[in-house]
Amino acid sequence: MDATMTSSAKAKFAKTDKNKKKMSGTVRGYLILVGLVIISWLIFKLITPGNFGTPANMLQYFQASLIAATGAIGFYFVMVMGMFDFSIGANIMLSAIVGCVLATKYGLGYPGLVIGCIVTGAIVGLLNGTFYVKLRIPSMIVTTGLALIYESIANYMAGGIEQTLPADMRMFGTMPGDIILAVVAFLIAYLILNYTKIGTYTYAIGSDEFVAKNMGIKVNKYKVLAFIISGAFFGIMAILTISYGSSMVAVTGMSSMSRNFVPTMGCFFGVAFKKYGMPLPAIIIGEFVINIIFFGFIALGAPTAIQDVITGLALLIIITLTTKAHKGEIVK
Amino acid sequence: GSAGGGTAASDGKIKIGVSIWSSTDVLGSQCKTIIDEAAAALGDVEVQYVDQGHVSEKVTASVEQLCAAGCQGVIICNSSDTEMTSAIKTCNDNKVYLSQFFRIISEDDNPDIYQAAVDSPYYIGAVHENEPENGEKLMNILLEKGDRDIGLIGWEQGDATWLGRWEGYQKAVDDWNKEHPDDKATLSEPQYAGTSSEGGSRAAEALMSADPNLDALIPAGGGGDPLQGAIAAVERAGKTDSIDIVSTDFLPDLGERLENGSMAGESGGHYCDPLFSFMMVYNAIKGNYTDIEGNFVDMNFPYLYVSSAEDYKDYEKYFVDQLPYTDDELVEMSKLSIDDLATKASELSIEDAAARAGQ
Amino acid sequence: MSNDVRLEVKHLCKSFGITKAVNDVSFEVKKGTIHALIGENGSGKSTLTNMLTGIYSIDSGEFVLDGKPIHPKNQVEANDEGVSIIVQELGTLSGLTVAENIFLGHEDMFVKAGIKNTAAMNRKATELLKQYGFTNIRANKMVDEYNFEDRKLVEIIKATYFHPKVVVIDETTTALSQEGREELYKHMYRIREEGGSVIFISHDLQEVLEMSDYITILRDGQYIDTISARGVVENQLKTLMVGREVTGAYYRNDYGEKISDEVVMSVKDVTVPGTIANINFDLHKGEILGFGGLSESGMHEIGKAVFGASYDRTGSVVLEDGTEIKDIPTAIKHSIAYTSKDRDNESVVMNMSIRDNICLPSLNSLGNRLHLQNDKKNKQFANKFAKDISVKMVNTDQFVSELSGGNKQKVVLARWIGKDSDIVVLDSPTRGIDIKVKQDIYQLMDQMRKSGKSIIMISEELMELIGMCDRIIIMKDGKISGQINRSEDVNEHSLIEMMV
Amino acid sequence: MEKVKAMALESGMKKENMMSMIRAILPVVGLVLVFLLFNTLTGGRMTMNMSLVLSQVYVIMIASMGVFFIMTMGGLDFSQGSILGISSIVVCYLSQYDILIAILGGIAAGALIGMINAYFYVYRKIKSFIVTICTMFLFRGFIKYLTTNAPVSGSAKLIFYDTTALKLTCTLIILVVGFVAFRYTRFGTDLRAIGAGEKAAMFAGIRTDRMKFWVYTLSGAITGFAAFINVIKVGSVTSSGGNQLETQILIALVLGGMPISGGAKVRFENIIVGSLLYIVLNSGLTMMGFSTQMLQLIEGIVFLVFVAIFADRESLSVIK
Ligand SMILES: Nc1ncnc2c1ncn2[C@@H]1O[C@H](COP(=O)(O)OP(=O)(O)OP(=O)(O)O)[C@@H](O)[C@H]1O
Ligand SMILES: Nc1ncnc2c1ncn2[C@@H]1O[C@H](COP(=O)(O)OP(=O)(O)OP(=O)(O)O)[C@@H](O)[C@H]1O
Ligand SMILES: [Mg+2]
Ligand SMILES: [Mg+2]
Repeated sequence: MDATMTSSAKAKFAKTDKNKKKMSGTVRGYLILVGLVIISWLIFKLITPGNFGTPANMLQYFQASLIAATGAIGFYFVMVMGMFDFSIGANIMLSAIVGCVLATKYGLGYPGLVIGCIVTGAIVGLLNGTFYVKLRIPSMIVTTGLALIYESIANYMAGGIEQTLPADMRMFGTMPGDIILAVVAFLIAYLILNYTKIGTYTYAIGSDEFVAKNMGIKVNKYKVLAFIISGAFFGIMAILTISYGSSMVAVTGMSSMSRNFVPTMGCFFGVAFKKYGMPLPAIIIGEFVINIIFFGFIALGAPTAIQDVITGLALLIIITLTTKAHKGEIVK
Repeated sequence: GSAGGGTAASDGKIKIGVSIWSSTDVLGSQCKTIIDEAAAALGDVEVQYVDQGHVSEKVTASVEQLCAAGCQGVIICNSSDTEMTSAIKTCNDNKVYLSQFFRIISEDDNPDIYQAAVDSPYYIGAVHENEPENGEKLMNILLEKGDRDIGLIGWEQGDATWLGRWEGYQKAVDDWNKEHPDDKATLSEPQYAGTSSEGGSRAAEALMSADPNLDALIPAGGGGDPLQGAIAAVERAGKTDSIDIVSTDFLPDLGERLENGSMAGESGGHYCDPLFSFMMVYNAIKGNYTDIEGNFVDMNFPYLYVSSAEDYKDYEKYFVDQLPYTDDELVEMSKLSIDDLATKASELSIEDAAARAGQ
Repeated sequence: MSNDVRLEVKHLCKSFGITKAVNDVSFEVKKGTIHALIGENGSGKSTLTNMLTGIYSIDSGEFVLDGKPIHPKNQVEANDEGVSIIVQELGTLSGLTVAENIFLGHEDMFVKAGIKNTAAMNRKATELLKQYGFTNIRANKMVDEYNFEDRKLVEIIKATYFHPKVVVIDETTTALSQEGREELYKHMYRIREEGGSVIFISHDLQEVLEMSDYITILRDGQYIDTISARGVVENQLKTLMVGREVTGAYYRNDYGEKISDEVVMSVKDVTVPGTIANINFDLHKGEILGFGGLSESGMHEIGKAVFGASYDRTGSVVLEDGTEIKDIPTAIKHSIAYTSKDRDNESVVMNMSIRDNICLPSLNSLGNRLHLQNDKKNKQFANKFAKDISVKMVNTDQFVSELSGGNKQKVVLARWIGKDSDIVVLDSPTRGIDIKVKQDIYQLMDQMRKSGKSIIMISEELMELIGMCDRIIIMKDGKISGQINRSEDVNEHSLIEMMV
Repeated sequence: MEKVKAMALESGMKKENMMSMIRAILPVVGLVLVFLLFNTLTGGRMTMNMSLVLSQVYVIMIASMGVFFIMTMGGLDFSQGSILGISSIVVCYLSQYDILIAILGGIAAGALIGMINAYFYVYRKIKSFIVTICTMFLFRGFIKYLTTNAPVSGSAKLIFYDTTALKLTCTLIILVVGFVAFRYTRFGTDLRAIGAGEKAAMFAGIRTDRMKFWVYTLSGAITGFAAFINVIKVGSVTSSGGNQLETQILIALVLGGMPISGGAKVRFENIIVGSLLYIVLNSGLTMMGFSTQMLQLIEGIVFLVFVAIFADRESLSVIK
């Protein structure tokens, strides 16, 4: 008797549930993001119609945003697991230098550049992951220590001379090379996240490492793997970076860390939009929005410093608006 | 007194500390090369570098670390005048000689600090370029080429060298506009690129898209990477012909670029600057300079200008492929009096280097 | 060896440091049976089954399944051998879909050339959900969107869809409501019919007797006996578990005592959106007021509401002296204590010492005039109250996370006794606790009541409500659906009628 | 039987206590050994120039204390560098008027940024590292903006305060106050409880949200005071002022044996030992006179080795 009663009550709940959720989460996520693109475009277009926001401009902003977005989608794997990486900048620097040296000094051309960057990135990822897993030190600290070492190695390689890609080797710095490379990278990340075990395990480990381990997931292996994927994507970001800027110099004293933040911030978008089921597109569109705002302020003639302020603030506000503060939820 | 303070290096060698923003980037490693060369030529000097990244607290800390490490003299490229207060104090307390390079305490803006430097028995002086003049000259190259919409790319807000150059650019434009009220030139708000090439690329792109009529760019410095990035951006936009670029950083392929017009002019050679600071301190430690208290040596180092492929060929020969001074000359230099050293510094030019190399 | 044996446990040993959790245990589980495993808290039940399912490594001894020794290293390998487990805590992972949870570790079924066929996986999961009758659960939805019960149902599928030979169900039932239990029972029977074996762990001896065919008893990590469940009564089991006759009263045995007229707390129109609506009641001095109902009836929220721990609460909770309780610190300051059903998250600070846990609410009074704390004084304080209710521990510096469930509960009680609270709200105080400790807790409650303290006891176990309370309020769908006063005539049926 | 078991447990517990004791004193021993080592390697210069070496420790040590409180609760703060920068700017501006106002202004500025962090973290429920990375960027932008035309210089009088005695006294006072608050008042217990189990702490009567809010504010204020110590030495703020302070603090605390996720096992000593160890390592290696690349290579390796030895992993089940 009671069984029937309760199951009807359950059906009632299910119904109200359905009514509440008319729109699928993903659609809502896209609406928010596209809305952001349009709003940010509109605001600047209205204030400074002359030198902002033509289709050609927008394409240019988009290209500029692809660089960091590419790194961010790889970094997403690491961040979802709850780990961190402070060696992003050092990785990009080292990878770009190795790629450039192979491409120019050793005359290996494009294959040298592409393979050199990606493999170096992946090796850096492997080292990050291995040291983290083996030493059992928080990833934040391990990668800080390793960043010092990577910077030093990059410096020994580059020898205080900027490594420059000649003009005929900068295919990935312009249309369509950069877009093609970024799209390929994006597709690979999308594939890994949604259509392989790695994606599932990434979320599983991010959700509860203990349970994941008990389920037979080789947690350490997948953590290292996440670092390798992330590293390889930073390798791709290094290709885009050096092709865009044309040269790379090996800095020391943790100066490379200033490169950490843009990809990291892009990744925040991914984390914030995870619940809408569209983390990777969110990263790309999010970086795009940041760039629209950035270029918008330049069009306004605002000093660069204020652009940093606006970027930080915009990101904070967007994340605040998309994060629903559940009372009593524990957030660290 | 002779032989300075501090504690002598273990093997009786003189120890000189170099507090530099970075001994590993393009300009920094050139500076290091020439100082190391001088130390090797002199034979009785040991050099120790500390990179401080122009972060104020690290700049002051670097002086302390060098003093603690037993240096008898320190040369420093600081980032702001006020840091020198602490640096001078530390050096006074530890009886360590001090000299600036690429920088000078501004007598007008910070008379107190300047006075402290004069009064100090250990602060010797500064070797520096005339940055405003440099800025003016570069800007004039552009103005004379007919450029009127000029985009400016700085590297770091508030950096003393940058501020000096910026002042020069502005002055040149103001002067021009005063003289040519009907053909006015405009200088953009500076974009800051940091010290990376993507930063330069991005800044150049932003300037180009914000002002479609832009016809010149000045990547003011930052070690050469921002310049590279800016050139890449201009190339990408297909505007190599319409946009002239001048800068204070040298490129490996500058000759080519001057020829094909992607560069309009450059100034450089300043990596010799720390050499003179080094010589000052070295001599002070040796006891050759006695008149330090109550004195402030202001050594002006000339920029070298290159605006044609011809000029560059010589520059490359005497400043890139080799150092402008031979070992013997370096040893000679260490024996000069302050005044002679200053003269020596002011004499440096491409022709001078060529002439000396010729004999 | 007869071939109706499914699983042999042979001389199994496992130590954690110096604790011998499982000590030379051997027994057999027959095919097509439900085999209960009982014992006090910490007697080694979970440790044993965790070794079987690869969660813990085996020190010595072995498991023989259908004549073949097995050595699974994790749950997935155990599954491959035909062994699965439903654990007491949450066993599903947030951030994954229902389908991904069901097939976690077995994705290879749907992987071709390295590419996972998500559609096929969802299809298969949907099929299973339909087959199990859990139609309100969607395969492609995030498991986060479902409540604890539904997530347990997902785990049932995960553990049983592949027709395992042995399924371990470790104290799952305490976490489930009646209907959830019924679901679980159905699948236990099904597995038994299919010839599989179920190893069933529960502290509810009534349930054990009802459900199982054989019962194995462990005590202090040692094997005591395996008996047939037929013709055994609860007391025999208790004796086997504890190792001696269980004497003394279990529940309180007084009837007809008059409750004081003094109202120490009155609750008016308390509403918490989505859980309870317009609740009104008074709590009298020296009474034990019980709240019963189905798990989702809102009764657990009442405890929080009274303690000032609910969000968005409206209405008022007023004490005798007119103080309104709006938040936890006010509640504690005015001598209200609360133990949560969610012991590990809401009652004890797990990774902290027993001492700190006991002292936490009393720190203000423990400090001197300058609010400086005195280690020695705090230690004595903690020690006194921990010893008073005999927390089994090495010393008060031990971390609470190292204690067994029952002892954790005792630490919580010691904390509030130390605070000398006048109003004590106990939510599911005996959940997952063995009879010995249960008895202690009941005695403690009786003492408190006698000394004039008022107790609110919230429980899903109707028997303990009937046995302990002066009044029982029954909740249904967030509202009060009835009230019964203490009497010898009250039985479970009268309460259940009000609940559903 | 029961008794035997209890005794066995007791001795086991003693062993465990020993282990945690060793773990607790290991960093101290390490510090002494490292100090002696570098003292020998630098020919006794380290002791001879103690005040120079120590001169870098004050700011880090003071600022670490605030971060220590935050990390005890399980939070993170990456905006420390920007807080130091902004507060230093405020101190510089106000030092033109009055030194006391300057100090208070620096503290207020730091506290304000701390509050902003806290607002987003506590009341908008955004992860602390996300919030503080955003604010780090944001306030770095302000610093760059304010230093665009020239570094911000303080009053010339500031230099008179730059004495070892003053810096040492200030640091000691702050540490002692912090120590007493952390060790002998409920402040410390509450922080540790929040780190060890926030929800349970809330149910034990701790106003966790309020606590978190004020601790972030406090940490900002403490770093705001550190800005004063910074400014009296440096005299001005450039666009990179305070850069990477957060990383230095993080490394220092971990070197000091602090579990990064906070909780019951943190000890106040972590701050002192950690920042001293960090400075001794850093100065020691610098004083040995390696080239920058070599220095960094060795530094990276040495840090990893030291953290691997000193980091408290025992109390962490999951390391992120
Ligand atoms: N991971 C562990 N580390 C140390 N000791 C443990 C661990 N797991 C269990 N123990 C100890 O081993 C003994 C057996 O514990 P186990 O969890 O098997 O008991 P149980 O019979 O399942 O108890 P309960 O009914 O409370 O679940 C206990 O003394 C327990 O404290
Ligand atoms: N993880 C652990 N590490 C060390 N010792 C532990 C651990 N877990 C439990 N113990 C110790 O093992 C002993 C036995 O615990 P057990 O769970 O058997 O106690 P119990 O008296 O049966 O519990 P209860 O009375 O609550 O049913 C306890 O003294 C406990 O402190
Ligand atoms: Mg002088
Ligand atoms: Mg158990």
